[in-house]
Amino acid sequence: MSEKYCPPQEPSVPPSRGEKLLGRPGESLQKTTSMTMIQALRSAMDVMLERDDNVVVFGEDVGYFGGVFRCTEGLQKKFGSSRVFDTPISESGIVGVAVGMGAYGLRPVAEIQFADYVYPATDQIVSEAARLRYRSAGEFIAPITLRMPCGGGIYGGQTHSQSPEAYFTHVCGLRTVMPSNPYDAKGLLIASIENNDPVIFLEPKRLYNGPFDGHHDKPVVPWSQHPQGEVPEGYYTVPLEAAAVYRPGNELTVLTYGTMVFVAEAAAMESGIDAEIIDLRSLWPLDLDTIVNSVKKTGRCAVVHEATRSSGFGAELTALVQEHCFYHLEAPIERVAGWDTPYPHAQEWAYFPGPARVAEGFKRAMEK
Amino acid sequence: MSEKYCPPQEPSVPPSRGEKLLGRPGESLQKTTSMTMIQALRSAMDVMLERDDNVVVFGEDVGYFGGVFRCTEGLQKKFGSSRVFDTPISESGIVGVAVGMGAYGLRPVAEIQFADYVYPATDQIVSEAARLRYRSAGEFIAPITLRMPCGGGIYGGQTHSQSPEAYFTHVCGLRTVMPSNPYDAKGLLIASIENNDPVIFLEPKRLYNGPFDGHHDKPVVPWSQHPQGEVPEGYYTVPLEAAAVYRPGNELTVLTYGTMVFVAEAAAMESGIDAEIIDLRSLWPLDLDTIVNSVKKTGRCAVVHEATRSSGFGAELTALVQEHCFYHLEAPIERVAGWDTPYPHAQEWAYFPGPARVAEGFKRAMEK
Amino acid sequence: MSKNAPACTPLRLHVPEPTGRPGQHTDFSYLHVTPAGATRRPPVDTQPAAIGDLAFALVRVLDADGNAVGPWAPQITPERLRFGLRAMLKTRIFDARMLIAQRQKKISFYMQCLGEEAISVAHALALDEGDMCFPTYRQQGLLMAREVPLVELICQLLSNQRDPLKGRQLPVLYSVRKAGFFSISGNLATQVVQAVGWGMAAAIKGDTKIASAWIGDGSTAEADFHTALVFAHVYRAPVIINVVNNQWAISTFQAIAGGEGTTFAARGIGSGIASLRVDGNDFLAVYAASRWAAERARCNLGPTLIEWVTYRAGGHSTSDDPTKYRPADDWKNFPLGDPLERLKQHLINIGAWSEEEHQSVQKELEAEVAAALKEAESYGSLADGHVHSAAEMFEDVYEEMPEHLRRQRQELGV
Amino acid sequence: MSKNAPACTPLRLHVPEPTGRPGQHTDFSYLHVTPAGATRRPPVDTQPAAIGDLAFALVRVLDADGNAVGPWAPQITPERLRFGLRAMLKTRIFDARMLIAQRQKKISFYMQCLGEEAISVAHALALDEGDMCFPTYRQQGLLMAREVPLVELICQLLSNQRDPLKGRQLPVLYSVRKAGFFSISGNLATQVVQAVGWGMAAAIKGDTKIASAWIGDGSTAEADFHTALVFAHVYRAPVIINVVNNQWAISTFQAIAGGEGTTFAARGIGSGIASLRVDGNDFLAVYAASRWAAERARCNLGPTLIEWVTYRAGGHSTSDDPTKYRPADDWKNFPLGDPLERLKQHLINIGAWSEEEHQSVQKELEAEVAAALKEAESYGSLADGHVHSAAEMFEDVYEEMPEHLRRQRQELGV
Ligand SMILES: Cc1ncc(C[n+]2csc(CCOP(=O)(O)OP(=O)(O)O)c2C)c(N)n1
Ligand SMILES: Cc1ncc(C[n+]2csc(CCOP(=O)(O)OP(=O)(O)O)c2C)c(N)n1
Ligand SMILES: [Mg+2]
Ligand SMILES: [Mg+2]
Repeated sequence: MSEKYCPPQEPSVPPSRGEKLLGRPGESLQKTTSMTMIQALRSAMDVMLERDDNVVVFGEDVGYFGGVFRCTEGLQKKFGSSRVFDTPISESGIVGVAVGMGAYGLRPVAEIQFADYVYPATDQIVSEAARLRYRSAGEFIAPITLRMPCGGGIYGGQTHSQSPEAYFTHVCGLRTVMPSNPYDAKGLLIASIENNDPVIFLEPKRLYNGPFDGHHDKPVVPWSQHPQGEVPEGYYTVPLEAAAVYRPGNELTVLTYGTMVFVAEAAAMESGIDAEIIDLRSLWPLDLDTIVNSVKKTGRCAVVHEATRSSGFGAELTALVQEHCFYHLEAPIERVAGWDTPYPHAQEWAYFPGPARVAEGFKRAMEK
Repeated sequence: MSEKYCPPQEPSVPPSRGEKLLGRPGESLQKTTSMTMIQALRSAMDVMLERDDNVVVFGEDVGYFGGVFRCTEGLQKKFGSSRVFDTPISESGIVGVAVGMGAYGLRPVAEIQFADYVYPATDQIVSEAARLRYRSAGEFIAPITLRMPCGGGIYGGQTHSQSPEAYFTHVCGLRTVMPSNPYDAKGLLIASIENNDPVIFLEPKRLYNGPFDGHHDKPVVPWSQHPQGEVPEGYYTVPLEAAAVYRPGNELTVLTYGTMVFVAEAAAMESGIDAEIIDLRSLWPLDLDTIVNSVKKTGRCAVVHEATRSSGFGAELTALVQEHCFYHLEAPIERVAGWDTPYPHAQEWAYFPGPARVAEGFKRAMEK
Repeated sequence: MSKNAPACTPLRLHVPEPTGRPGQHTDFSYLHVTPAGATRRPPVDTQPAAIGDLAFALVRVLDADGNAVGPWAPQITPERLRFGLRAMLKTRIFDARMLIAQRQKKISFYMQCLGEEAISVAHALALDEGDMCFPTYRQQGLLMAREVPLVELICQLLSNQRDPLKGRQLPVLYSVRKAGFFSISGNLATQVVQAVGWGMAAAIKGDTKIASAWIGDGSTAEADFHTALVFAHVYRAPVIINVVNNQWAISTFQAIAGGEGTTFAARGIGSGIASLRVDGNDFLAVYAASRWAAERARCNLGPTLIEWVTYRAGGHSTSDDPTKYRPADDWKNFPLGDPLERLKQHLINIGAWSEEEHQSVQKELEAEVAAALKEAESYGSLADGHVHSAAEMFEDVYEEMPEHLRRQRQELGV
Repeated sequence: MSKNAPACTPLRLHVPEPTGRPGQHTDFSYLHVTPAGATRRPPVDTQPAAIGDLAFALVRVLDADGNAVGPWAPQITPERLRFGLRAMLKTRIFDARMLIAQRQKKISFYMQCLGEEAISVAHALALDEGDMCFPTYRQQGLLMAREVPLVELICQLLSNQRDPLKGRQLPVLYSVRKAGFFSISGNLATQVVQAVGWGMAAAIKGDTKIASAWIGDGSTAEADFHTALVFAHVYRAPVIINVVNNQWAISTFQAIAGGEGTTFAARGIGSGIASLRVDGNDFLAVYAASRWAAERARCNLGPTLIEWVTYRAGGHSTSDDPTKYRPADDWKNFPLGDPLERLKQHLINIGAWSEEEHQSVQKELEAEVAAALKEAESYGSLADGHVHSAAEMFEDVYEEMPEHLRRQRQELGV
């Protein structure tokens, strides 16, 4: 991880709501604004398109229209169609041209319309982007960022709901990142664009407009009511490979990321368990120290993710924790995850690991 | 798992060498022959092409030439070019047409020339073959078998050495199988062809000609000198979802598959550890009972695979063992695996988890 | 290395744009519409290499007055045409009613095929029973022409307890095997190569059934489209590859999929596949071209690629607002008109239809759709929670449920 | 549904076969070879749609007597041609020597380009410095033409301590950035769309450099080939897409990749890409066609696809024995001859070469290659274990080594 993108004292939780001036290394004091995650992502691309001529943004429907989730709205108008443009519907092509552009010297930021549609690009990601530096001994690199909305909770059915992170965390040479809030989303996206490794940037779409805690039957809370919805307007980064302790606690370490951060918080509150919730933010490479320190403190651990359970990223987290904290563990590490089925449309909430199911898992982790 | 393909008393280790008559459910007594793994696989396809008109075999160079590893040699001549044929170099096409043929009612057995080249077919495997039954509520199925040589040890470099099983074990709806010897290879391949789910059939190419134990500097032992090289000539199956206790032991449970079965055996012998080596054979769905029973007995566990370690299938095995055997474990579960780098050409044996490295892992699992 | 470069200006990126954006008027001359009857009809056994020109032409039968002209005018009884018009009307009425149901939040999502009805309906008439279609989400006309009970379809749309797909698929992603309608994937283009595989299987078995695959203009950019062409050509698979060029892929114009300066039909030329470009809003042309292609396939003459030129008159889906990216009145100016109006005019011309009959059939079909919706709603909906049980979520992942899924089902307590 | 089927025989699967198998004599008439000079040369700014015929023709310059004839005969000095012949000769000698080294077990694996030397050498001469090639494993001619030091290449082949790729890649999968030679992937076809991306980047930046991508006949079946055509066309990327049709892909004949009844050049037609089919064993034709395509690219006229018709005279690789699947004397009967002999004859005709000079250059180059091999061997080889350290295995996975790789390196104790 390059020094430049990793100011050592980076606060992992931004200051609370309201217009504030933040000091950032190498930047003057900044104005902040309340942003949704969509606005924060757009702002990150806007800032980077402005700062670096080599940044280009493209994907299906991202140009004139601004993307099906509107993350790139207005950017083509501002930066022109040779910096921000629509592509043919070909995920392998999108990643393939990004690799070529990266080899040339650009920093492509490409959108895959839904993470569920990334599979046609697998070969270009796994065999090409991730291995180019290695196989050419550093002669060519692929400094590309692949943004893709992931996760369920919007009745998207099996092809608009997937969380495919485990396919990527197994690929050496890739970075996999998943923010859980607007502040991190912007800071991590800028750090990803500046990073010289290929980055899979997963955006939990259920969080685009607010910190969804899994209570789908309750009214939606907007980001404007959450401290992490307060985002500096200009350039800043959130370091890669650095987890955030989202909620300190002493009884149970919860390893999670994306939407499940808020679901875990709800589960902790509702179960009354004093859980320390760690928002991993960067899934791979991973901030193992933060994890190990916490588990050594609490002696118990639960891993929560929305992706299907078996061979999911939770398996690696579980394996690592038992390897590094075995003698501190008082009970088996619990995994709470999506079931090992496709994401069904009508049974969405029976599939989704909501607060009740997560709380059950917490209780099991505490009981034994 | 269907009864038909899973005779309850199926011996997991075949009788020792020499011409023998074996009794198989529904079959008359059979003659056996010494076969390499290549011959055993060919025999499985031969038997199934003969028994079932709906079986077809195809892939790159598999027709006239008989495959780059000669697994299909002679089959086109015997069954004609509309049953056994060459395909264009398009892994997505190979799997895509297989799905369509499966929907029609055939049982395609397709070869991917190297597992390293399966990635272009990811979408057809993950989004299509694995989900067709589910999304059509059983109206259409994809009873296809995708054979692919995997693993290193032949100086194949990064694109002829990979072990991509973890990408598949995360996909619900897929079966992933990896035999470690000619007897299992034939029996598992027949079971896979007869199975109505899509099967990823991984063939450790380093085992094609003999039970390689990782001592690359020693002479190659041929299958004719190994009991599992003795293979019935006709039809039989080895059940899916059934692990085999390859070597009974009391001190340490070793979970492994493919080439690593023999490397683990060498490591056990060389370290003098009384290891119980479980050859998983079917990686997913998994025979968890055999694993749990063994770990409860030994109290210690090591997981060994050739694939890169992080988010590898060993992570899932580790997670499952700690979930099911936590209170029986006396030490952390050890993972010994390929490093998290591409498979290098020149440093092949520094990459490969050979007997010494595996034995180190066993010792760590025993020490604490 | 020496200096070879001619004195050129700096390179620049070309990014295609449609001729009309909101507030503008689209110039449709890029379609190169030719008069009805002008394009030749070669015998079905002509070598693909000899008919490359047809991929750049436009097969049309109905002229501006609704008369059938030229070599492609098909042999088809007025009875079949009346059936076709009725099926198109039913499709349109069904779409309109379901769109309302979605706005009323009865259905979670919907996709209509407004303006494209002729393509699937006439094609269905040209196929045989047992032929298998591999559709996208915009071929509901196939289902109407094959008279699938509406209640069944609406139960899928409502994701209710009688949804044949058990609530697992988004609305409109039907699977109707008995009607030769393959399960629709949410992933674009994947089904085209599967159709080729199905056709290859039919050929391997010496069957007489053929496959017909569907793909949108935008989706032809996906790799599987190419793969399908390659395999179809190499093995002369008995398959029809239908490219529905409705000019748009969500917000992107067909030129972004590679339609600029060429046609989608032309994609078949290089692969040695017989390729036609056809007026997709001309019921008779669709029928005639489909028959031609089906005959080729069935006689071991190999695959045919057909580009159907049409216009997506509605939004991409109920999540889309097309006025954001194209002129609101675009369809009105589309030179190939409305397929329904055109067939209606023709039937009136030949004395097989009338305004009065049209009104009464329309009313009848509206009533039929309304009744079907009402019945289907009586079986519940996603909105009211009357869906398939959570336990069913764990079924059909494998043929038999493995241990780990049993455990998970128990954990859920269902 | 009614019965539409014509009375046809049962369907059957067509599986293409080559015209010659071992023991037979190949009928090469399927190549449709036309006389030198017969194919027209349109101006570079002709619209792709107007030159579809060229994808089925054959651009040839050198006639049977070694004279340059017709509109494609290029402007090129005898000096450059002599350089070209020398580079071809060097390529052939290098290949032959490395093949022996592989048989001697000095090198673990090798792939020669015997019979295809003109394509990469003449193409390299037609490009500019800074243009980027995205090759396959059979374009070593580019490296020879760009005069990359042989010792460097052989160190890669030996996987020794001076291997610039640190022992990570199989022999022949070079990466030579300074020579405009992109890292070769072991995965087929992936680099073609990357080349398009590189060209798009050059266009975005207003550069004057272009990209040139290479792919084999067999590999055109891969999806990335299609993707490359689509993106190249849509954005008019400054790129040349070279399809080397050497008739074989390991054991499969080009018809299995879809060459039957059509050409690989024709794949470009549907995508609106200017496409040429060229005699790849004719040095002058290769140079002329490459110049034409490079000029188009550099002048913002968009991509060009060129099918180079040639023959893979050797085995696929050192693991392959082609006599198992094709006639052993096939190359001898290949109608386009040997590119080296043909250029040599031409140079002799124009008085710029002689048998004697040929002999002496051949000797000189053999000595150069032998000396380079000797020097490279002095830096070790995979066989003798003098390879890059195991510690280097962990580098370049990421720009900076993450914690988990540090731990693994420590575990290995290096
Ligand atoms: C692999 C994949 N990528 C992206 C999408 C998202 N998507 C759904 S429909 C669509 C547009 C398709 O356009 P077209 O093929 O022209 O069909 P039309 O909607 O016009 O009928 C897109 C991009 C998808 N479903 N699958
Ligand atoms: C994705 C992928 N599939 C399969 C292979 C194995 N393979 C290596 S070379 C080759 C044949 C390529 O033939 P062609 O493209 O005609 O090139 P040629 O060898 O004739 O130059 C094959 C199948 C591979 N390297 N990558
Ligand atoms: Mg469209
Ligand atoms: Mg070839």
